[in-house]
Amino acid sequence: MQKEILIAGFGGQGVLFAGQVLAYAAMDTGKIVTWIPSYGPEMRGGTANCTVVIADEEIGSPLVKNPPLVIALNLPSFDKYEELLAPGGTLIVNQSMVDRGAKRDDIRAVFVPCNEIAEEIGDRKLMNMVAVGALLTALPELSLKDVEKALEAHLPERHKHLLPKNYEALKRGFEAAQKVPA
Amino acid sequence: MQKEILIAGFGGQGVLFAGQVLAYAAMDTGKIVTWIPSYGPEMRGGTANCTVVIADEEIGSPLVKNPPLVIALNLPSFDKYEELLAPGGTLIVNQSMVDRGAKRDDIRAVFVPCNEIAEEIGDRKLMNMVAVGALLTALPELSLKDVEKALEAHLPERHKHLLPKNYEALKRGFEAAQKVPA
Amino acid sequence: MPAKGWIEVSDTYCKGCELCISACPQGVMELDMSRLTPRGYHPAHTFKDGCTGCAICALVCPDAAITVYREITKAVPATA
Amino acid sequence: MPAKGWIEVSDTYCKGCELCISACPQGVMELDMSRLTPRGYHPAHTFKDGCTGCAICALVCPDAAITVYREITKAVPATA
Amino acid sequence: MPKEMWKGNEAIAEAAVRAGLEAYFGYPITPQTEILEYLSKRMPELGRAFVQAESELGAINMVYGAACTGVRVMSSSSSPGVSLMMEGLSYIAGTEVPAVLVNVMRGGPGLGNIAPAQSDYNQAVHGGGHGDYPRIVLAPSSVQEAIDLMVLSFDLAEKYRMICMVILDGSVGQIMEPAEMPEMKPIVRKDFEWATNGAVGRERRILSSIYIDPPAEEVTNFRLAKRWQEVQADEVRYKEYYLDDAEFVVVGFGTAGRVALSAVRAARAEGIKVGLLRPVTVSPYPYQVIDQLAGRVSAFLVTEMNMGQMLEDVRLAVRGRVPVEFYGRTGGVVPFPDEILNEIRRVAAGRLSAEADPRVSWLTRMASVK
Amino acid sequence: MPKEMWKGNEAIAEAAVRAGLEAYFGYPITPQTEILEYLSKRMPELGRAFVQAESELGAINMVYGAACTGVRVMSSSSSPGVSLMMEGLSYIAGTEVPAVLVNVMRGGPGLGNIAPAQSDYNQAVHGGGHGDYPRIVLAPSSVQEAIDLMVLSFDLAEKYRMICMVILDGSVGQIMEPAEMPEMKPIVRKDFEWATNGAVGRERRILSSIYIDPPAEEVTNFRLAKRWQEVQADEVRYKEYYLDDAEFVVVGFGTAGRVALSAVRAARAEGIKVGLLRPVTVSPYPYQVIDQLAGRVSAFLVTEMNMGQMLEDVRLAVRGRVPVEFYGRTGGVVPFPDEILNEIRRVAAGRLSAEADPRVSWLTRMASVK
Amino acid sequence: MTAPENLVYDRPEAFTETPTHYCPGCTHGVAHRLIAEVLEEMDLIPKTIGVAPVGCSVFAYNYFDTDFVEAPHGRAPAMATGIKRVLPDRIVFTYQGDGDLASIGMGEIVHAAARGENITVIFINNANYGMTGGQMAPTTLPGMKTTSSPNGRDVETQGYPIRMAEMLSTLDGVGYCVRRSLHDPKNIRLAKKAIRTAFETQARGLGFSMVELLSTCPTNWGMKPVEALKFVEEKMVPFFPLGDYKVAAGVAQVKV
Amino acid sequence: MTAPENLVYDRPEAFTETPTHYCPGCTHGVAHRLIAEVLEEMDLIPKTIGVAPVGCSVFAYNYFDTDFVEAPHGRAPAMATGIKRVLPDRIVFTYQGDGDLASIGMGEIVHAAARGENITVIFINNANYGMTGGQMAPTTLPGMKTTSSPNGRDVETQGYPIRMAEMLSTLDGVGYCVRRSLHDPKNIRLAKKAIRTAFETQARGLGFSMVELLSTCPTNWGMKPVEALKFVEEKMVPFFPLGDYKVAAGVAQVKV
Ligand SMILES: Cc1ncc(C[n+]2csc(CCOP(=O)(O)OP(=O)(O)O)c2C)c(N)n1
Ligand SMILES: Cc1ncc(C[n+]2csc(CCOP(=O)(O)OP(=O)(O)O)c2C)c(N)n1
Ligand code: SF4
Ligand code: SF4
Ligand code: SF4
Ligand code: SF4
Repeated sequence: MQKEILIAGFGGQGVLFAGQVLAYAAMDTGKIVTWIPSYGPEMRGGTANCTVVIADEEIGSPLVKNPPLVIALNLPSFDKYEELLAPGGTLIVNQSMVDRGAKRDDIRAVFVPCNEIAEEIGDRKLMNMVAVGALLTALPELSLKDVEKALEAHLPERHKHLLPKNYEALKRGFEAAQKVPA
Repeated sequence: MQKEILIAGFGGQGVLFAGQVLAYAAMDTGKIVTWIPSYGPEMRGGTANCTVVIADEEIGSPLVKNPPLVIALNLPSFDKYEELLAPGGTLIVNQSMVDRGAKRDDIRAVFVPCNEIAEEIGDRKLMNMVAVGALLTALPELSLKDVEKALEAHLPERHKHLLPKNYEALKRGFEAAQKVPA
Repeated sequence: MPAKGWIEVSDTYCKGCELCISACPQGVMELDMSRLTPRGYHPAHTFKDGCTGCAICALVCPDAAITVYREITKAVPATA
Repeated sequence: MPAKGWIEVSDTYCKGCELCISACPQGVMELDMSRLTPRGYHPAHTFKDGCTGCAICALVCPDAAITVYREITKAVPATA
Repeated sequence: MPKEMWKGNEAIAEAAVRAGLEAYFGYPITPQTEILEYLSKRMPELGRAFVQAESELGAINMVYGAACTGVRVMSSSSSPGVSLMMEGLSYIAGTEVPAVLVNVMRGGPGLGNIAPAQSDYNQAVHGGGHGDYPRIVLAPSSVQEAIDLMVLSFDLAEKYRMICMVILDGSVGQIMEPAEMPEMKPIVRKDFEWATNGAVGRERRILSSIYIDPPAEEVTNFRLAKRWQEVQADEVRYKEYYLDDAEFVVVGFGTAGRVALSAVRAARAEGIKVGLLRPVTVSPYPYQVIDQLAGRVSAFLVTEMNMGQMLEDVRLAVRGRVPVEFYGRTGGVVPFPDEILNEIRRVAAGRLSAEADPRVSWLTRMASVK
Repeated sequence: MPKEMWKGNEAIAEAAVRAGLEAYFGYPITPQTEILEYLSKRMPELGRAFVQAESELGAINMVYGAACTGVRVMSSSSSPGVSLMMEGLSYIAGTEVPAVLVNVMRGGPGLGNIAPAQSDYNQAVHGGGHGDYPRIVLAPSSVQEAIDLMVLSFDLAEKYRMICMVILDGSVGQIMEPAEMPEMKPIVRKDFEWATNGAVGRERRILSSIYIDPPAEEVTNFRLAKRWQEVQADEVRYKEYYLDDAEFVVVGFGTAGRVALSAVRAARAEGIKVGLLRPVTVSPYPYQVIDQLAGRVSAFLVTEMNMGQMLEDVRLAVRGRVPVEFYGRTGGVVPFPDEILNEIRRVAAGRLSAEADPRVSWLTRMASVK
Repeated sequence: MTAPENLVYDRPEAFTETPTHYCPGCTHGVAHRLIAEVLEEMDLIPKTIGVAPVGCSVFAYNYFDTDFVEAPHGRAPAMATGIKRVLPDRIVFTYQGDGDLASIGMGEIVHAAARGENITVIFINNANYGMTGGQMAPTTLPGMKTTSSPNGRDVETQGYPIRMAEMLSTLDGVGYCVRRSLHDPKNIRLAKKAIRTAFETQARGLGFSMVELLSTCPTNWGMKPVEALKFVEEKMVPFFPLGDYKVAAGVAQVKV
Repeated sequence: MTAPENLVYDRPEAFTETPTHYCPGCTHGVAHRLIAEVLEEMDLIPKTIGVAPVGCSVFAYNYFDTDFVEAPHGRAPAMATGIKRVLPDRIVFTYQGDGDLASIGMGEIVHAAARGENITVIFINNANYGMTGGQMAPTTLPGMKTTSSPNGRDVETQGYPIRMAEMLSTLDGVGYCVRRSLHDPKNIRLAKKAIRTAFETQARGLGFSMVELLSTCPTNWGMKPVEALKFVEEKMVPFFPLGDYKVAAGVAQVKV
């Protein structure tokens, strides 16, 4: 088994942390995993992305050209990775920040209004967790519980009080994605 | 034809210049020549030597292990190069600064009291030229005249007035060497 | 009575850093939260009258985003 | 009357630089032109009486070649 | 110890600490700055020496000084910074004191960029500072390997009184993987018979790289060469994948080797009998294993994140017996498995380049890529 | 012009002046200091720029600056000093500006000594600074050749917008030989389309080695590689001696090559059919001629004043077809013709070393020498 | 109504169209603007060759409409020396950060100053290494937290800040050496005057000129741009006193 | 008659038997002797680690009976830092010439001083590069002829001499920084006091200490040793004024 997940968005949208949560969950459930960020020029700003590879044997390349699983948190990422997504792959799109539908029909695009959902929960920062929750519908290797456990185990103490809301964000995202017709 | 000459002595005995005079003479008489000094550690003092190679075709190594012609201006040089001299070679020894005769019998050792002769001429510095003169008895490729011409042509202007004494030193050295039984 | 002036803030250059706003002696500037520049910043603008064209905003702007005008024609060298 | 002293100049270290000679307040030192050290220098020595053991020669010697003695026993710290 | 998630650069720093690092001297440069930042906090905590030097030149000479006392010391930098250390490295090598240097390589030449690259291979393995001197060079491809090799680097440097470099490309420095840290080693100061740590109750010692008398310098060079022969005999390390029945072999180190592994697996899935050799020590280089392989396989495909540097070492080992092909990406570009898979297919199909120098046909192929 | 007696270092300096050198930046170091001292007098006389820099680091970056304006500029140093220039060289290469650097090599590693050596070959030809970059390296063996190659170096550097290094061992710098100087070239400032000399009446220009976007850096590396292929095609230079009927071949550059010539002549006198190949450009390296020779001769004997560096290039060209033997002296020791003659006799007698790496048997032979 | 005669201030000609990559509110931009204004006022644009450092201002060459080169980290003064020595009639300036100039480039700056190289140096002192993410610089204040002095700069082990303007002023080759700040309009005006004087010094061949500018790094200081200006005023100025540290006789004549 | 009680002065214990390689009359030897005397008087011989430079004093390690290392040209302060940081209870000193310290080693010395490294630096200012045959140094006097300033140092193109003691004294990390001379008995005594104070500064952990010593190079100056001393007195002292440039409060207490 090997699954590659690419998460992309603006810096500040919690792209890297979203990937790390998945990586921790994979590690804690005894899988082999890699997490690698795109590290930009020696200066500020711009878009960020990271790739998470989950497998049950030694992982070769931590990067893939055509990932089967993608989370696009903003329009530029949607534009870029819709093209690169592997045929038959799943693309979780943050509906709140894109104004168009999918162009390809050989992929499964799941539109989730992550910002809105996060704001409903009361913490706009959690939109990345909403997206992660949505992704889990396409990643049987990790359950909601696995990710919740990972958050609990690895969230820095000072953020522990945010756990309930994180759980909710994951759940809401998961449900929202399930509702979307396959 | 190729002849190698090694000249050795204390720094200050005019070792390097003696070699250069021979090199200039060789050049001016249309021969191919190399002159190479021993350049010591980045500090002062000690002994100096240089090797002159005269030939009529492209010269390979500018250094030889067993030179056929050597001028030893002091005892340490005599000790060292008597051993290294090629069998049948000629060793011009500055008698004024050595207190022993030759050990080997398969070489021709020519003892010339260079300091005394130079002092007779009235310039102790010229002892190196006396030795060069002596060497010429074993170097048919260069005549006294050749060397005199070279001195005339290449001695810096400010030293030109010393030419006559230089000529005399060469001549006296040459004669002294001739007197020595072969 | 003070001179009357006005400014233009370039959407290309403004990064919404607010330095001009805090420097404006007349307190007539603020960020325009109603719009984003192409590069994703809320640009500065004058939200009320009172700009004298003193050009202090331009003097402190790190991005040379502000052009300053004045009604009276004799241009005072602002930054020399 | 001045103290009486004497020096020993080491042949191993002396390089005949003459610094001690020019520094000696009593002018009792000179190079010994009659001999060469193993390393080929004319060493310094006292050529007449008058050394007071002031140790100034030792103080200026770059090669720590001079040992200084004095008849009176109480050693004056020469170089402190 | 249980596995924890570690970022490459921080894992390297912590592994060095656990291995008994007593002093770190460095200067910030992307993509290795996390090593320095991590140690700026960690070393003082433990009462060990940390200095952000004025430059890489300062850093390597602080390392040189500390190394002369016999403690475990290191520096880390990235390509341009490492270039500034070449004189110092040559002195350290000539003085025969142990020191560890990490180079998290970035795109070059010049200022280039900060993306992952492997284009300092020749500098680390062959050229570098002036004069002849052996140096051990380790090339990890994962966080766990980086940890293990960091610990090893200090042991090897000490054992052979040699420079031990650890070269990794930016992505090994930035990647996060679960990995196991070694136990914390207590600091035990070995009083090496050569260390200049103050002549208390013993003869004084001198450490220098001067041999003003050429024959003495030659003897030194021979001594180093002899020691290098021991290293070559005992310290070669590499990893083999699917070599038993391989008809041809891909060779790559670090990230390029890792990416190749994915490609090799994909090729195997297509029924192509290809194997992978991933050198772990690039100096000493696994010449022998390649020499043996050259006896039985039909071709080699060397893949690197540079213009073809390790390639020459493979060619030296193969000695023309079978074709050696090359595929590289450079300037900070990391190849995807598909690219290497395509090359594997090409070689499997027997479309080999004619020229003596495989770079020539590679460059033409790359041109058509653009 | 008539021949005059020139000392190697001074000849190099004067040749550079005649070739149109407009600026020299350097720092004293034996055995190259005469170049700096000569130019400290000569350049101001001619109203040209001379600066004794604060260090080799300063010097190479002054060269970098002046090179960006398109004038002919050089520096010179010796081994440790050259090691300090590695970052600068990599920047110059990455910026594609022409510059000339002379390395009068001395015994190493470290401070070593000041006697003649060839142990910076790998640094100059293969490793050196970080990143991939081609550089032209010329290796004169006599004063006349040093003069001719100095002049050539500026032309090549300019033509290919590349670093051109001239590497010689201390004895070529110190030797005196009759030699002919070229005419004094008048200074003509070419306004190169890339030179940053002030945007008067033209678009402004930028010179830098940054390509923050990896694909752009890769394109740059490919551009440099393409240019290097031209250099390889057009600029290889070497000298052949007695090769026509040679049964085996000695290969050596610089002084080692010239000492080998004496040995080869002596061997010929003994009836041994041996020839000599003396590479004049060591980068680009004459791979092709060696490749061809390997087809018809029975062995190669590589002789260097180092531990066996160019040796690898010969082995790459020979590709195992015939044995490649090695004989070196190092650390500042210059071999005498007799030593090489003995090696020639050994090879002629067919006593060849078994090992893949000829250094192994050489080291054993040297041990018995001591 | 917006006729040219109404124009009070416009973006300087010496700037290209390119927006800078600097973080919002970073006063690197102000320093750039002042240089651009001075080059324009002195009509030096075509005569000028700039030398960019390694640092946040590594891309400075994108913003000035003059020839530009980019130096290795710290070596800008050496490159500038190389250029000025072969093109003495050109105006050559370096733009350097405090890591670049005061740390790795210490040797080059001191010797360029000692040689009295006829170049102009604009020195941006923002008390840290911006580009690499906010490590300690030689100018980092005692006790100041950075990513490589996580517990605040401990002068006992990490040393004391270096006051470059004061130090370089001890050198005979220096014609003009001052420190200014960019934290408010008044100081920005004074900074511009100083930059003008520095270029005048070079134009008149009066030796080495340097203007040290106290500047902000909101991003790595973790402050809003406006707070960062306060930090400069309240924390940096007291430690790095503003003033003229050396004004050679000839330069004193220069009226700007 | 030569009983110990008669002994007024003897070769210091801290010296080895080896005669130095210095030219006759070179005051490098005097500097060595003073250091040896101080190490002996302070009983520091076993505790001390010396750092030799590249320069005529490259072989200094042959003469002192202490541990010694030999640094790359100019980098002695960095090596000393590396040693002192791991062996804080040891006494670490560098011995450097003016080419080594003031030219190529400028960055290292300034930063060692700025960091207040607790090391001692003995700085030999002989106005030229001795070992390599007398080239110009940063300390070469204006108009002075050297092999790389054959027409005499032209300050316009070759720059001005650097006064290191003055310059380093501007740094907060410096505990003790003075200039002395070796040209006559009185000054030699003062030099020794200063060297003693410098080592006391280190022993007490009072920060960076440096003693700059005006020294001769008879060989490359082309003078007799005695003339060379005159040159120091008449030409060098006026340009490099002797004196205490920085004596930190703590150091002022030290009585030697
Ligand atoms: C030789 C070398 N060392 C280190 C670096 C990494 N580096 C890039 S910028 C920089 C420091 C920049 O700080 P500063 O000079 O203060 O400028 P700022 O970014 O603060 O404006 C460093 C260390 C490099 N590029 N080259
Ligand atoms: C990197 C490097 N550059 C240059 C040299 C050559 N070199 C040896 S000593 C020296 C200068 C010595 O002068 P100084 O430091 O004044 O000491 P002195 O000999 O006068 O006592 C130089 C340039 C070197 N060994 N290494
Ligand atoms: S100062 Fe300039 S960039 Fe900042 S908000 Fe005002 S106009 Fe925009
Ligand atoms: S000072 Fe010392 S070395 Fe010089 S002459 Fe006197 S005793 Fe000899
Ligand atoms: S990091 Fe700091 S210095 Fe760099 S641009 Fe941003 S604010 Fe300015
Ligand atoms: S060259 Fe000068 S400094 Fe060096 S030992 Fe001789 S006199 Fe002393």
